[in-house]
Amino acid sequence: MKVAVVTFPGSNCDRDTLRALSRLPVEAVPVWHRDTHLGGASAVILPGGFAYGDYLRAGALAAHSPVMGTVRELVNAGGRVLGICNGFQILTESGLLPGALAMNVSRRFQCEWVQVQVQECLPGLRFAAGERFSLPIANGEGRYIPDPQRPLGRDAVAFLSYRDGAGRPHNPNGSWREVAGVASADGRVIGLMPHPERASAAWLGGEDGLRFLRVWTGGDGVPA
Amino acid sequence: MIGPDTVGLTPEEGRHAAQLLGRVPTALEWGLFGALWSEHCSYKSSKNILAWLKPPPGQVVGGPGDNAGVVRLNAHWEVAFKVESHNHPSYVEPFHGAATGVGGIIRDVVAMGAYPVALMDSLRFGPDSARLQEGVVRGIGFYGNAIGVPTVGGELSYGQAYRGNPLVNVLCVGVRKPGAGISAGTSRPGDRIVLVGADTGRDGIHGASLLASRSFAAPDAETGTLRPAVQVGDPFTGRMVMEAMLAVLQGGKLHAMQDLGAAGLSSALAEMAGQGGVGVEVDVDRVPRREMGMTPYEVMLSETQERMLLTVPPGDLAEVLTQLSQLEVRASDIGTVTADGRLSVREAGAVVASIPAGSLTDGAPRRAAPERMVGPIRVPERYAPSGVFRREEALFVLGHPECRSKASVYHRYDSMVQTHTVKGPGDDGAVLRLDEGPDGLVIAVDGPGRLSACDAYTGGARAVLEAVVNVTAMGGIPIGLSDGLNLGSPDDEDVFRDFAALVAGIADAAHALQVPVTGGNVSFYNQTGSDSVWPTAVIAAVGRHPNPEAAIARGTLEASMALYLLGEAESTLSATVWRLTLGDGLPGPATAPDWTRSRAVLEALSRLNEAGLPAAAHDVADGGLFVTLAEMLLAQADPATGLDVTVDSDLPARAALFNEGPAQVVVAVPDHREGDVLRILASSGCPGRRLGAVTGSGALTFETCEGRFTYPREELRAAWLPPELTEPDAVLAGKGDAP
Amino acid sequence: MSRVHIVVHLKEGVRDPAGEAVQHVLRDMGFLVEHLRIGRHITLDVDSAAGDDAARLGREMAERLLANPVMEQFSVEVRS
Amino acid sequence: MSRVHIVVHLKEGVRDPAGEAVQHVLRDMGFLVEHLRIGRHITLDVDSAAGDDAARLGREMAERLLANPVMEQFSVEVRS
Ligand SMILES: Nc1ncnc2c1ncn2[C@@H]1O[C@H](COP(=O)(O)OP(=O)(O)O)[C@@H](O)[C@H]1O
Ligand SMILES: [Mg+2]
Repeated sequence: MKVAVVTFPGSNCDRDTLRALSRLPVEAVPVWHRDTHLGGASAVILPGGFAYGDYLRAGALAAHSPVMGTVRELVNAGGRVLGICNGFQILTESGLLPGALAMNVSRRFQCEWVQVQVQECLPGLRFAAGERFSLPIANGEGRYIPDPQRPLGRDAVAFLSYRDGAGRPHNPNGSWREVAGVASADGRVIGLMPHPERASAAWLGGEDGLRFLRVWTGGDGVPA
Repeated sequence: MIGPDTVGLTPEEGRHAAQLLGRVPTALEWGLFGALWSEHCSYKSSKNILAWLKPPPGQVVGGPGDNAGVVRLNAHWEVAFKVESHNHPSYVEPFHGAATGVGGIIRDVVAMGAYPVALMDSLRFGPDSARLQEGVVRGIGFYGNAIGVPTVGGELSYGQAYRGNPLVNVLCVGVRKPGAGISAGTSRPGDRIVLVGADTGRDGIHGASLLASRSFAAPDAETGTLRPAVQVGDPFTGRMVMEAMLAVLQGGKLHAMQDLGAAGLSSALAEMAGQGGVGVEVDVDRVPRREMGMTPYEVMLSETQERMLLTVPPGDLAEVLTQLSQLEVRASDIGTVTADGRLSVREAGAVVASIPAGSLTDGAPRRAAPERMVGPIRVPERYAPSGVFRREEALFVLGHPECRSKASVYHRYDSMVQTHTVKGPGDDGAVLRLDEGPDGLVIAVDGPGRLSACDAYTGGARAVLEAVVNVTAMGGIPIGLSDGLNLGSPDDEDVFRDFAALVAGIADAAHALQVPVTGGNVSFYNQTGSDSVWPTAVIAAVGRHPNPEAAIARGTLEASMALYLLGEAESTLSATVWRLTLGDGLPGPATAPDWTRSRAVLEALSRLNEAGLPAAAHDVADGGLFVTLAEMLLAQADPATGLDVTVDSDLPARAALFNEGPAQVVVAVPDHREGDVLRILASSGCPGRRLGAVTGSGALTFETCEGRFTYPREELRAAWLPPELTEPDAVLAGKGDAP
Repeated sequence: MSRVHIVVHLKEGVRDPAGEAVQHVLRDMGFLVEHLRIGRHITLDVDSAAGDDAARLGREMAERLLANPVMEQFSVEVRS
Repeated sequence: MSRVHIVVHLKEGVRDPAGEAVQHVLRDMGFLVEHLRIGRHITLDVDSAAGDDAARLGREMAERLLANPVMEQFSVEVRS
């Protein structure tokens, strides 16, 4: 499998994501936001960071980058896209996922470890309902707000939700229904606020993120 | 009329400048002399004293004098790092002042050709500065988080002395491949000079020469009149420029690189020329502007952020400009490197300034260094406070602003971006794993201003010792130091003497511990009226970690482990946090380090590390042994973990629990290795003893000569975690927070 | 040249944490304010002689970029 | 109840990186805009019958909290 990782001006988790992918049996290629081809990749990651400084609204300016047209075409052709943190914001801003991400109710940037749980299985991917991942978040605008015109449950689902250590619902930032990630119903477009690439080695604090990426790239969820 | 007085020069300096030129300087030339001969740019008061810090030959790759110091980590990496202050701008505008401080030190590291991998920030505020602190913390997060360099630690401390003079010091650490470096002084005549980054506006003109080189006599009125336009931090452009500079450097076409900081183009060009023994000639008309009608004076002195300078051989200019434009950063060819050794400025074809570059840099007037002095060293009294220890005192110390958890601050910084962070904020220092080679980096900053309150020499020495102990406790082998020095007005004889003593203390400590000082920063005029800050040395220590993936820090404690104290408790409570809880704001003198004993402790610690013995290690600092052990306990995931220790029975309970004597470290080691521990202590000549054991009681228990005291984990936690902040932290000032 | 002012606010019903905090501080300071909301005020110049035209452009920019219809509403005003 | 609108903008000459970035993208999208600046628009209600009074309160709040005098300027408008 070949995965493209897009660098927007101001992305800062692009290299981290490439490095995490290098620990999986996939080929990963970097792509610049002005590129209009994805180097033959069948899946693409929009990484975390502050594209265009998150000026105006997080993800709003990057949603107009030339590469986003190509990403849309890829999805229409059956490819997959994963938006991580800023990438998730870019996906909602460009309408590829419903809803919006607003300022955390704490009014603060929050960098900490959280637990998330899979709420819905997605076609074609071996995420198990109820499966949990321990992952870092690092964002100031991570509060999910649903779109009344495109409610979740139709063409898109509340894929991941925040949980506390004991598996009870937990809400670090005021997200609607503890939503931590959203996916299109067909599983082709996924966005999540936590950073799987930051949990890709034991010495980084855990490997759940690597497991997440392994499942997303078509593998299974069995720990390596 | 522009003359010596309007640019901050004394009449005597004015005469000297005119003499150097052999004529009356033009308006622009006055501006250049004023900026470059300012305290902030020229180090005129400090340079001769800073010479005491010069490292012995061979210990550093690049020492003081460059944009950042450089030491060798191993065959794969060199480390560039430096501490810089942004105190005055942060007082005037906390959010952008702090943000631009972060941006500025990052560019210094980039200018050495190193990729920035970590930041730490050291902050000092008055006791009731919630709003100022909020602005500064927000500003640091705003810039560091967005530019994508993790903030892996720092310090937050308070004191009456910082009330009108907050300190904001930032450390940036970068790595580069050996041989891949660059510096400011390697241009060749004929090279083109390229200005990269943001368009120039009227930002911060005179920031360096006036704002940071004077006292705040009447802060509001004065800062109000001295400030044309506040510098705004733009981490987005900052990141674009940083990435672009390091990318073009890889192409191998660049001759020299220099960041634009204080005094903007004028200082950057003078440095390039002065250090390289060449001349520079720029055409101000070719500098892209943000505003209409800017004079050459304004263009040359603007402190607009997010700009860098390059020099390129003319044949490679087109290629470099093309690459920069593909990377979507602005770049303009603004002039030529010449052989005449002068800094010349042209406007509309005419030369409007031409000054021998060396006279702007090395030629700046300098204050003579006093005798290298170490005293008077004030010795603290032996244990004095009378009365018996009350158990609540310990909770009071643990919850004191100096000791309590700083998590509510550091959780607002991205400490994980770049995915190198093995140990981040919340430990004695940070450990980073690098992509290549076996070794990791250990980083710590310490600036115990309180220990300088009575005696700057001791304070400087203790700051170095504490930073080195922290690096060693994290498993590192110290390889370099950088120092940020923050004082009042050097025109005040007492302050100047403190400065000399502070530097002497640092120099002696660096010598005693065999770690080179590679650079740093001096910030004077942290003074309002006669209120001056404590002479505060913020010391950054960088170390090599031979096994970063296994870094231990506070570790995981198990009931099969014993606790040892390396070093010796002392009997005074002078200069401790316990002393501060008396509430008079006077810490009293601190104990100067005993170097023989300090070296023995460090030696024992590193040999324990080499033998892989410690399962956890934590030094004794703010709050004494009590706080050290409470923090170790609270860091445990398992709520059942307990610690049961017996303190030095020769000391009153209070002294035993709260003394902050130098060079004490607690380590936890599997019980069955006791023999190995004692052997290493003995052969290192390190005093030390078994303190007690890890238990399953879920509590911290002390056996003292005044009885046995037990603190359940929940009680400790409640004292240590600050109350949820409800102060006006939603101040609108500053951007990046409106949705 | 026409100067266009575009004001963007969170929709009624979307929580505005910054606004809430500021209102709280103002009340602490003795200002009895209510319903405080913080939005963005964007000013820009467009090269359009006719005011109508400028307003149309302003709306278009707001719809396509400056406001997010999921959580925000906007208004446009032109002054020449 | 009077509704007070407080508009806070960066002073002339103070760099507005967010405004620059937005203008850049709008131009990429084909909108030829200039001098784009982003400020804050704060709306709030005060319990004051007289408009004058509300305006005075608005100015006071702006001076004391809502605007940062070091780098921002503001204007106040009251609609009842
Ligand atoms: N306290 C100090 N200790 C050691 N070196 C210092 C100290 N202060 C300044 N220096 C050195 O003096 C030089 C000039 O410092 P500075 O003007 O702060 O550099 P820059 O303008 O690049 O930020 C640097 O090489 C710096 O390392
Ligand atoms: Mg520099």
